[in-house]
Amino acid sequence: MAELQYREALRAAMTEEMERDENVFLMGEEVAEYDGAYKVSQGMLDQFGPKRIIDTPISENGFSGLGIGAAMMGLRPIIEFMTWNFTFVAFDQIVSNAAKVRYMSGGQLKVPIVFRGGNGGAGQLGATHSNSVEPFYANVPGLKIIAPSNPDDAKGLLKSAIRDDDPILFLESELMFGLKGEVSEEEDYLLPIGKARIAREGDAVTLVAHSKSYWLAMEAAEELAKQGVEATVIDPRTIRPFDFDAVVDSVKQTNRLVIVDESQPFGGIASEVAFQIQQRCFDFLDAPIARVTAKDTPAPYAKNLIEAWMPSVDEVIEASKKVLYMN
Amino acid sequence: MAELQYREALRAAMTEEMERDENVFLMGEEVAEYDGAYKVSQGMLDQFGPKRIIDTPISENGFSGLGIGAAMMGLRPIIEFMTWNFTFVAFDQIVSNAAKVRYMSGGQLKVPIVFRGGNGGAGQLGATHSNSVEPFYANVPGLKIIAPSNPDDAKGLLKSAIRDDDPILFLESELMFGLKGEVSEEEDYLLPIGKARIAREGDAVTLVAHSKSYWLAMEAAEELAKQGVEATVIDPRTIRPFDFDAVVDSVKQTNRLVIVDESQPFGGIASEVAFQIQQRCFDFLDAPIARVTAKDTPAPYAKNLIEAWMPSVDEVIEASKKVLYMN
Amino acid sequence: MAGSTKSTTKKRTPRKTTAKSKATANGASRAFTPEPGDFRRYWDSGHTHESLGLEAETLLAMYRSMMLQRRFEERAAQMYGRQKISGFLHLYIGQEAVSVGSVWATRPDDPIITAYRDHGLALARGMSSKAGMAELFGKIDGCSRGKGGSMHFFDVEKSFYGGHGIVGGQIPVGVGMAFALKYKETGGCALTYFGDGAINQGAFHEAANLAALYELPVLLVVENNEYAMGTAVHRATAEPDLYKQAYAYGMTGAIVDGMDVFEVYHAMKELADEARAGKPALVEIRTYRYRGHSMSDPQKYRTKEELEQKKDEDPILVFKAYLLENDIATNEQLDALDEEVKAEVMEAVEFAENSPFPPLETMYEDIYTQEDYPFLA
Amino acid sequence: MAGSTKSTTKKRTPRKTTAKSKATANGASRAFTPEPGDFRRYWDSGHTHESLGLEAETLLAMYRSMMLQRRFEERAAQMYGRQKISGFLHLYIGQEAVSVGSVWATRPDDPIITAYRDHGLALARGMSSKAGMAELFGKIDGCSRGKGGSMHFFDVEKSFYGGHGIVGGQIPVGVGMAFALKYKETGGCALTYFGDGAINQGAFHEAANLAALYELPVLLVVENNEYAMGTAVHRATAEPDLYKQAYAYGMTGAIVDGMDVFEVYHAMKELADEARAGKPALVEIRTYRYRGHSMSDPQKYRTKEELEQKKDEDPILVFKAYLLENDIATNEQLDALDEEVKAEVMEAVEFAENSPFPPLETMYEDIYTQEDYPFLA
Ligand SMILES: Cc1ncc(C[n+]2csc(CCOP(=O)(O)OP(=O)(O)O)c2C)c(N)n1
Ligand SMILES: Cc1ncc(C[n+]2csc(CCOP(=O)(O)OP(=O)(O)O)c2C)c(N)n1
Ligand SMILES: [Mg+2]
Ligand SMILES: [Mg+2]
Repeated sequence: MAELQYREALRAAMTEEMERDENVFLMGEEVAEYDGAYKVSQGMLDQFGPKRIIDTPISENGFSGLGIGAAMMGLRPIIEFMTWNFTFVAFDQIVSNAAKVRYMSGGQLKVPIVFRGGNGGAGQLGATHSNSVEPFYANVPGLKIIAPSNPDDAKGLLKSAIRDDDPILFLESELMFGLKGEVSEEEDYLLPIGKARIAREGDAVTLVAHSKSYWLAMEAAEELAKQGVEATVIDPRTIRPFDFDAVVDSVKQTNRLVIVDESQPFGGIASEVAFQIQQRCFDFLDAPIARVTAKDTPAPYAKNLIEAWMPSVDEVIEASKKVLYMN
Repeated sequence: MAELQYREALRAAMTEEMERDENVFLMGEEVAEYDGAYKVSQGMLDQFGPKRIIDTPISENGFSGLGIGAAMMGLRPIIEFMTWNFTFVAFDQIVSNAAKVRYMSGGQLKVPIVFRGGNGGAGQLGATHSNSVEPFYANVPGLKIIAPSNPDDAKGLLKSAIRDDDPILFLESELMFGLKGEVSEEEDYLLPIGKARIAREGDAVTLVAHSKSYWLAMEAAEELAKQGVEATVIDPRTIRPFDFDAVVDSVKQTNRLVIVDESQPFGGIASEVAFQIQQRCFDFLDAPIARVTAKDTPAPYAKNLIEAWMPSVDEVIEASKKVLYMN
Repeated sequence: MAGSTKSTTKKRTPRKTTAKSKATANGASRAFTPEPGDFRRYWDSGHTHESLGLEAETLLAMYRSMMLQRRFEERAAQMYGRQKISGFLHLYIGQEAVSVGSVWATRPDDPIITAYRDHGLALARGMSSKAGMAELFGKIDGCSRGKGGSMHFFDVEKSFYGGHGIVGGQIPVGVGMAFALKYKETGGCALTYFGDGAINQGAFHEAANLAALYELPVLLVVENNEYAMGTAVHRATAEPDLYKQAYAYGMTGAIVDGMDVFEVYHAMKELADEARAGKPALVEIRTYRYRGHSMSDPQKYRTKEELEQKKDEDPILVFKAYLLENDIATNEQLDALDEEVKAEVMEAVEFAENSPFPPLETMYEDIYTQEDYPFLA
Repeated sequence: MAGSTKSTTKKRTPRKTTAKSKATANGASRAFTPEPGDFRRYWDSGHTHESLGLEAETLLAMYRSMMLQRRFEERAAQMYGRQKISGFLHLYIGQEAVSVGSVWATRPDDPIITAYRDHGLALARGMSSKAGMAELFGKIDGCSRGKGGSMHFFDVEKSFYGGHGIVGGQIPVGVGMAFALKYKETGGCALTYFGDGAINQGAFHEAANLAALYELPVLLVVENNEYAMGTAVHRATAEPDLYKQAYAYGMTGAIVDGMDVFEVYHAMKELADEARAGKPALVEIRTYRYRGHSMSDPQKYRTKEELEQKKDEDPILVFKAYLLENDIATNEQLDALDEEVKAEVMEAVEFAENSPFPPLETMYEDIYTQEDYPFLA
């Protein structure tokens, strides 16, 4: 195992796959000469040259579509978005083309593309720059969505994503790029898309949380443990398809579920998980399913407001206690 | 009461409001000289002239933004989209600007705009032309979303929407434009935004369904009644804010809930309603909440496939029986 | 403006501009003319088949393709009336010189992508009329297994990449196909078609800039058939000479007579060869659609006179006259060819009629390549 | 190409084109030059304050505004270092001639909208430095109640409509403001600013076409500061002379020396007045940003020499030299003015420091006008 930052793990995944397959290329704003807005692609221009590490104009709709067309012709593009907020101008390409062209062609085409970049809140950036896009894209059949919470998953899942023949949205986090963690040094380290990871086992309550929220859940679980409450923490890792089975299995043991999801609440991931679990675990649930999400408002700028707006460890603890009827 | 088509009710609402307030104008593709792609605005160019009934190029992002800017300056635009499918190219304007500019300006601005057009499946149009956009937009605080199922609601709610000072997405349906119904002739007929309508009362099961799906629910309810099962049918009419109270009240009586929602399932309206109701009616539910939605695939073209893809009366009956443990 | 002769007045050193200006003085005319763009006109060039190097046999194949498109769509319209076909059906009738001129001028593996008015280009590129008609009927033997319908024809074996329903949405995708051709150094040229209405989409602008910036082998072909639904070009685009938009990207801009298959052929051949070398172009082909936008179009936006006058320019009639006048074919030969084409189309209808509806389980096929994707129930 | 002398060869009647072509014959040059566009150059015009009709007092107010912007941002950068300010902070330093030239050339109620690099225009238009600084600090007395931050300054009373974070997203909105002005017949002109990077967004293209098509009173002002983050213009835009894009919309295209406040003033005045009459323009102002894109920019994309050379063109220094050389102010006066401005900024910092954080309940305010909107818990 090697200790890598999250951004280094992503870079290692891209580098290995680009060395393996010359059809893989990386394109996006500032990915080449600037070494990446968040330095994920640092040094890659030097290694692979301008044919394969490509700076773009600020034309997300244009270069998303370009990537889709290139993928249709057999290349394997990695399209970096500076952040997922900026994909709202490329929404049509992702939803109408990447997701649907295989279906509409009756299976003649495939679109092996990875769209990646930072997602969710990233400090005091204001409402236009703090979106969690899961609720928008998870609804769309034809897409796969991955959101790793740590460097090891980031590497193993990005490598799998690049090799996958379906269009993949890969959600990272500006606030996690510097996060360090042990990463497998296995050659060709590939993690399965669509499989949750059970990070912690406990019989009192199940916490489900992906990406940054995973760390809130873990911290809350530690805190709860001090109070004698042992939580299971499940990191779904993949949002679409979602490993509902893992959650079902756990809830059948714990009978209680809290979902932590930084998205805004209406119709977010937490809602879907709740729907599935109440359906499949109806007789097992001892309390209503609870969720901890961003608040139902645009993201504010002020420090105190944005802190209150984001899900917090305290809220996770509180929600856990609520489903345990402890408060 | 007068009998009007759904499209005529919409036209009456727009006409009355334009007569009342000269700051109201209508803009969109083919709304003027062509009389509207679906004839909603028929004759309005003649009545109001080209200053207020305005044809646009096929530039949804451009003219959505134009409408937002005009609204920020005190006008009250009605922006017609030929269908909501085409708003994917205008997603950023709706989500980043219409929804957020009031917040980001600390309340200095308001955006009194109505975006309207046909939503959801409309026959054999294929995957790019059959989207239900509720799951995308309902997640966004700052927006209001209305989806009337009949001419009376269409008129009363569109008039209220045009007078409302917040940005409103008004979801109609190509397949309902010709639907006839009694419409109030009350002067200034305004219906409240955010209030559900109880269309039918029964104590066996609660059916929640908006827009076109409402009619499936009603037909299923009639059918169930023949089998001795009396359903309550709730038409929420507004999606954001959603009248959860009405559903809670009903489920406390019926103890069973089926949501019919033509959107694709993952994180759709049905998921959110299910989340809210399992939370607020946990001890009242006698069966898992069920939903009937479009299938989790892109929309196919072939007649038999698209029919199987859309929610159907049979599926609603089946789901109702399931929550009643009748099958 | 008050004169300024105060002698202490000093100006700082001027900065360079790239543009040459006419002499300027205080408040004097500052109008200037920057370098002109690279514009080409393919119109009234007096081409003959010989000047273009086209054999008689080739001409007849081209003519046959134009007829096939025409007859295929006439029959499709009829089948729509009989409710064998549903949804939107956009006919290409009148624009056949564009598809045929383009396809014959380029290589069979130059990828083609277009909008929803796609039957003509698909058939020109060699899609079987059977697969096309079966798709319209929504049958399993359709070119897209009955999943796409009229707007979403695909035949990847023939390098025909659809058939796209969102106006302008295929333009960046077409540029991406060109990117792949350059990346793989195939020498191919991506042919990206869209309508006059589509040029007003932001997608066009972004794609055109990317094409020019990366020097991609692509032709951005705008089929200007004078209307986007009911909106005439000048009512939608501030500068109705669409080819001029090339200037914004430092690209070649061409205007082509789209009712003359020879002009289209010549333009596409010449420009595609330049594109292969990294010089993409915006090609405005002026054409006309004789039918309504889709099947339910009252067509009040144009006069009968306009339509009648345009019918004199029918690219098929014009081409036919050329073939006859130049003794390339006799009337009898052409009639026989027409009969042959009609028979082919009738066969296609029969094929479509007899093809089964897609089995229900195919609804869940062709979405993911992953075989066991767990769809939500 | 083979000669074609066959006498029976006939061509059909040619169709008209709007473009005049050079004589064409079979295969001969078909290059042509369409009508030139309406291009203007505002550069090295030899303007003086007198030729522009500017009083000494006005010049000093303009100078003061430029200084205020400069000092405000220098202090903001310092406060960012002290973590009083967080998130993104994009400084306008170097571009002050654009804001001041524009604002003084236009009416106080001509609405202004711009991107996230918005402090300069906001202050020029009269936003109080206190409200601005408090916004950066995220305090309740900020111009956006602490909800917007640096990228989202708003002062609607001063007709300053933000401060927008999505590149290019404000351009259609600015055109919509112009639509409202025309609709209400106010005689106003909407001033819509964006960066050289933003011109590559589809939103620009759609908005520009709408502006020209509807003849709206708007200036589309691209502040070309040579870079979009680390990307030089020529690496992002195929035609690096951005003003040329006006041609695609049949619009006036202007290029303006943005380091010279007189050129900006003159251009904006003249073009705004034409815009008021329904003739919008694309105005490319060439300027330069001395600081990094935001606060964490290593700036490897330019050389120290380039930066140093550009500093010789500093619009404040150039203007100062003009004021001194033309005896409009003495060095002492200008120094005093600088001190005054610095004091104002220090007061703003103090004000911001002392202003309270927004109470938590304000999180749910200013979203809907509806008072009792039922937010999800
Ligand atoms: C983004 C988008 N907006 C609107 C539509 C509806 N629509 C379909 S075709 C069409 C007209 C397009 O005209 P043009 O590009 O000239 O192509 P033509 O139909 O003439 O071939 C419109 C408005 C759409 N499909 N996509
Ligand atoms: C749609 C979108 N894409 C990307 C970004 C990230 N981004 C912010 S500023 C910027 C550069 C913009 O450059 P330019 O338009 O030249 O303005 P300048 O910063 O020079 O003032 C980028 C890429 C964004 N905010 N929005
Ligand atoms: Mg057209
Ligand atoms: Mg810039």
